[in-house]
Amino acid sequence: MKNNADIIIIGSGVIGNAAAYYLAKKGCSVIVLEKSESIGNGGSSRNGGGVRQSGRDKRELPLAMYGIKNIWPTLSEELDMDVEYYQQGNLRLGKTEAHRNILSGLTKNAADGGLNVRMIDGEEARAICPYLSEEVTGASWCPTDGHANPMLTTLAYYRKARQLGVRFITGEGVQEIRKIRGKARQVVTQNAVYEGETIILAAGYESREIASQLGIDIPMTQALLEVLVTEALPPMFYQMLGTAAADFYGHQSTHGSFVFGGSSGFEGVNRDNGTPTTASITASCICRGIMKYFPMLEEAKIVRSWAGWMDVCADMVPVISPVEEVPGLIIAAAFSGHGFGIAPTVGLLLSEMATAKTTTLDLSAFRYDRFKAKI
Amino acid sequence: MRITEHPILGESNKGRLVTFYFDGKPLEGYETEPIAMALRAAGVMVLRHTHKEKAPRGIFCAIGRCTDCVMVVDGKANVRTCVTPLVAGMTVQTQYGVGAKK
Amino acid sequence: MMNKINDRSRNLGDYSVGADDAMIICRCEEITKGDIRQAVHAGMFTLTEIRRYLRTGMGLCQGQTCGRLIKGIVARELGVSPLDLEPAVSRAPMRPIEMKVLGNER
Amino acid sequence: MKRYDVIVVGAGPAGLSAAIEAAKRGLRVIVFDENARPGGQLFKQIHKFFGSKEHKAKIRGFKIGEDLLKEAQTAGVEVVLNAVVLGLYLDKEVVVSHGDEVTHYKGDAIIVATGASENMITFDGWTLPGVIGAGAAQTMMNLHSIRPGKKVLMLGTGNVGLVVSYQLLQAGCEVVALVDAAAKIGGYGVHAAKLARCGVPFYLSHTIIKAHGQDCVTGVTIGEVDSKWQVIPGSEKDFEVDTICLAVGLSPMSQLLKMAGCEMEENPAKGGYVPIGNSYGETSIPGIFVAGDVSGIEEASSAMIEGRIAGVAAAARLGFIDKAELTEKTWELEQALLALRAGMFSPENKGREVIHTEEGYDVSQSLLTRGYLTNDEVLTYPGVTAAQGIHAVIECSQNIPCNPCQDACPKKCITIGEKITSLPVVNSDAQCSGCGLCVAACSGQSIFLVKEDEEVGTAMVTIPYEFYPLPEKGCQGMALDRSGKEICAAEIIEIKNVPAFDKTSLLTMKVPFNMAMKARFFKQVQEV
Repeated sequence: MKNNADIIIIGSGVIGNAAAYYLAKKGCSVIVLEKSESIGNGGSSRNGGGVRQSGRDKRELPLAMYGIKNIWPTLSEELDMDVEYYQQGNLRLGKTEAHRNILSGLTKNAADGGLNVRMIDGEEARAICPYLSEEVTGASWCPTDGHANPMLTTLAYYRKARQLGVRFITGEGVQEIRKIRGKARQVVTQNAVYEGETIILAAGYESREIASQLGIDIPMTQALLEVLVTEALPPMFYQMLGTAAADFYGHQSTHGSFVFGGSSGFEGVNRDNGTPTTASITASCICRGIMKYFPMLEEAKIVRSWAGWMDVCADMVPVISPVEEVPGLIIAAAFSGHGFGIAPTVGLLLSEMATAKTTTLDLSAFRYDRFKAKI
Repeated sequence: MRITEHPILGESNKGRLVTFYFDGKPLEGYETEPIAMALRAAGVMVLRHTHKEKAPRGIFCAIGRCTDCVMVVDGKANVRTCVTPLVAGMTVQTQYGVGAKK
Repeated sequence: MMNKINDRSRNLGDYSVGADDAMIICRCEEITKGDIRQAVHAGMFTLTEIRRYLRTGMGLCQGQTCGRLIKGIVARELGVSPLDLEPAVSRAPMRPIEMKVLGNER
Repeated sequence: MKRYDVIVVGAGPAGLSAAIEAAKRGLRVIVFDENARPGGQLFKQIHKFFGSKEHKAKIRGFKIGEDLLKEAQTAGVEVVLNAVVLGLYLDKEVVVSHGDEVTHYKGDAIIVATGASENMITFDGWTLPGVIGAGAAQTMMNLHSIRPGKKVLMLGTGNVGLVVSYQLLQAGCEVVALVDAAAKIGGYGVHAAKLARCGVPFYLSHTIIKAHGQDCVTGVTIGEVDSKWQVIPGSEKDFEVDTICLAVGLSPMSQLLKMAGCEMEENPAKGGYVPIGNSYGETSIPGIFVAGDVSGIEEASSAMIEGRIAGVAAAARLGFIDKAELTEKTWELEQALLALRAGMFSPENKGREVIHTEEGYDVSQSLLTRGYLTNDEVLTYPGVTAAQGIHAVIECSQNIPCNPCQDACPKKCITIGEKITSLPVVNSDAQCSGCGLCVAACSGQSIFLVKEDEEVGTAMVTIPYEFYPLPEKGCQGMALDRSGKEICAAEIIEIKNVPAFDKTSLLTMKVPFNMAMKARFFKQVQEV
């Protein structure tokens, strides 16, 4: 089999797979290299599935809005697979005045960016989602937000791209991107050397190590987050939920189970044992968080919990950028835990970036060289 | 179905017979024996019907691993009846999908 | 060396309907043998991918019963030994546990 | 956070044994078990164990369980029941749910002894109520005194399938057939023989095609398979049953170890996915040990020894004993383990066809396919002699690790020797007193007393009997041969049941002289 293609993508997460799909649709030949044995084994399969515009950094907002308007509603149809997308709104919940202040600030930012989002009181929140506790005294409400199944979305892009002829190779850890005559061209793994006109580096936190060999550093770190899932329950509500206190986020899935993410406060300093592993204290902490908002879920049984590393950028928004210093290289990394919802848009824009001079949306806010010392 | 006298284990001594309710009907079982055992002794084979195929299921592993014997017990769904002790007056319902029949 | 599971473009041949495709394999989530075989043909080559794609082993019992059966089916469909397939990861909690109990730490 | 020197997960034979050895050496030990009763599978094992004295041979499993519990209590082991270990986390921490709360524990050593889970096999109708695991049948009968069904078909002829089938008979169920896709019976011949002489048929090279029934099992169709495991058309046979029992092997329940990050391997010889460990059971994570089925599927007897080794090794790791004591103690235990792992059924013989015994006797093909020795074959083994007067006839034809018969005989009639897998030899010069201790001691129930009286034309045959109701003295019935076929009328002339026999009754039946070497079971004739 040939190891040459128009585009080599490093990383088979939802970003890499979406880019592969849109490129293949344009007729490009694509090879995707994945270090893990399984496709999409990083944060793409381990997140809470939010497809939100509200609560985003204003630089990210156009990407989120574009996807929710143009891609998500028809994605299942396009990929020929149900990605369990629900557009029934996002409630970001608050219990105290301090919470409501946080929410108001976020709401104002988003509304300024043209998003339909507003503050509502506890009563109205309970009218939308009757299961909320009385402790909820306010919320931000964005009716066009929603959620989807991240595992299925990641695999649906993979499946469709594979059908279109994209070559995926797993267990293929990249050692080096090599420049040939001043241009990024070769991707070296322990097994082979792959060659492409353009190389898209979308390998999460590990992108940092690979890019640094070319003298490019993306200032990011990583954090270990956890998600838990309940037994299947009768259908209750399909809003996406979050909180001002960031004690949990999540939704009920098509399957009936609730998927809840959350934190213990130690995410940035967590360890693993070689594979992302849950900490002994986090799941309990998330449960306590949830029960304060949904007391009626206290008897729901947790059947599983998992952890995943996220790549956290110094300024909490991603790098989505061609690298002028290394022609032929495009970086899409450091999504900082909110990459899933914008992944279809980013995949589409990456396909444009790799094949044309201009992109549908302006991506200058996501340049790789935007980082400056503070004084 | 109860074994009252066994050549190796001798006479069975299971304590107090109590009444519980299976889909509204009163049945008897021994206090603290697993719910599924009391039902089996009463001749009940079907403990739940599945969500997708509406297929009947009953005891399969009997040690709380396979979760096939889950029923609605005192209003709670997905209770593993093979490892949940019987209590006098308990209400036990056949589970349909993820809950009791409406 | 690249193994048979890594190259996702490997030609598995056409999917042919099996006589026992309707057989339930994952008892909790009611996933059939045919579902699993088709998933392999759709490119799901690892037990982890199968699980995420179909929810096999993601039900109440968390794969206690079906894990080994699925491994056999996937291996056969891929034409590899079951020994070549890494089992899906194990996750806490080992048994279903109510949120109010898990949240009640001592 | 609670701290212990050693945390043991699982209070089965391996876990309790590990806890005992560690606690005896001064370590603070806590054992968690998710079940309401400790002992793991031991309390479902109502048969007498194999092995030798050090392996607790001829003691019934549940009794061994009771003894282990007492030993654990004396040693100061804390056993917490209904306690589910939810996870094994970094730094040897476990989170345990118990009652309505979860508690965090850290151990300087962790011994995981979680045992095994049952393998399953699929066929049309396998999800119907009435299709159950063999373990479920055991749990229902022996823990909860519930018959799993009236008429049962067993799939699987490994020791679990054989032992559970016999237990089903003891519980008063009818076992209509034992079925196995393999061409040979997988478990001990003596276990198969116990079933065959009760009239249970074996169908080797057969598989289940379909379980019938709408809401629950009402019948089953089996069929013969060819060398490619395909059903041979026309070979189908139907049985009316209400229960189908699956005994198709066990897999190590190693999820906690995988979660902890121990190096794992898929090891067919060990029955599945197991942690890679050293000879003490220590995994790739120092201080995390494994013992029993979770480290590789074997019998409860070996699980207990592995547990003891892990317990001693944990004591050594934590500095409670020195290297010399570790070496000395584990050497003894390893010898005991080696003795159990020898013979025709040893792990290294797994999947291999053994044609001759270690002594050079032919292994009976009839035993391997039909569950019984033929009349001619019986006479070829060294436990069978044509002695005058009362004497023991030992129908033991495979090298299995077991020697209680040798110790049982006060007259030294029976010799096995140092190697416990050797076939027992009956010494025809020694004088048998007819005490019957060997009959009751034989875990395989393969020893009979025979006394032939040519002049009168009758013979007395004493058989081990573990069923209810016991026939009464003077009871008339039929004698059955090794295949379960009625061969002649028989009268019970003596019933012996003394505490030393441990619930195995000895029935002596009078049969015609020429039936002495054929009559091996007694069936009461139903009164009209």
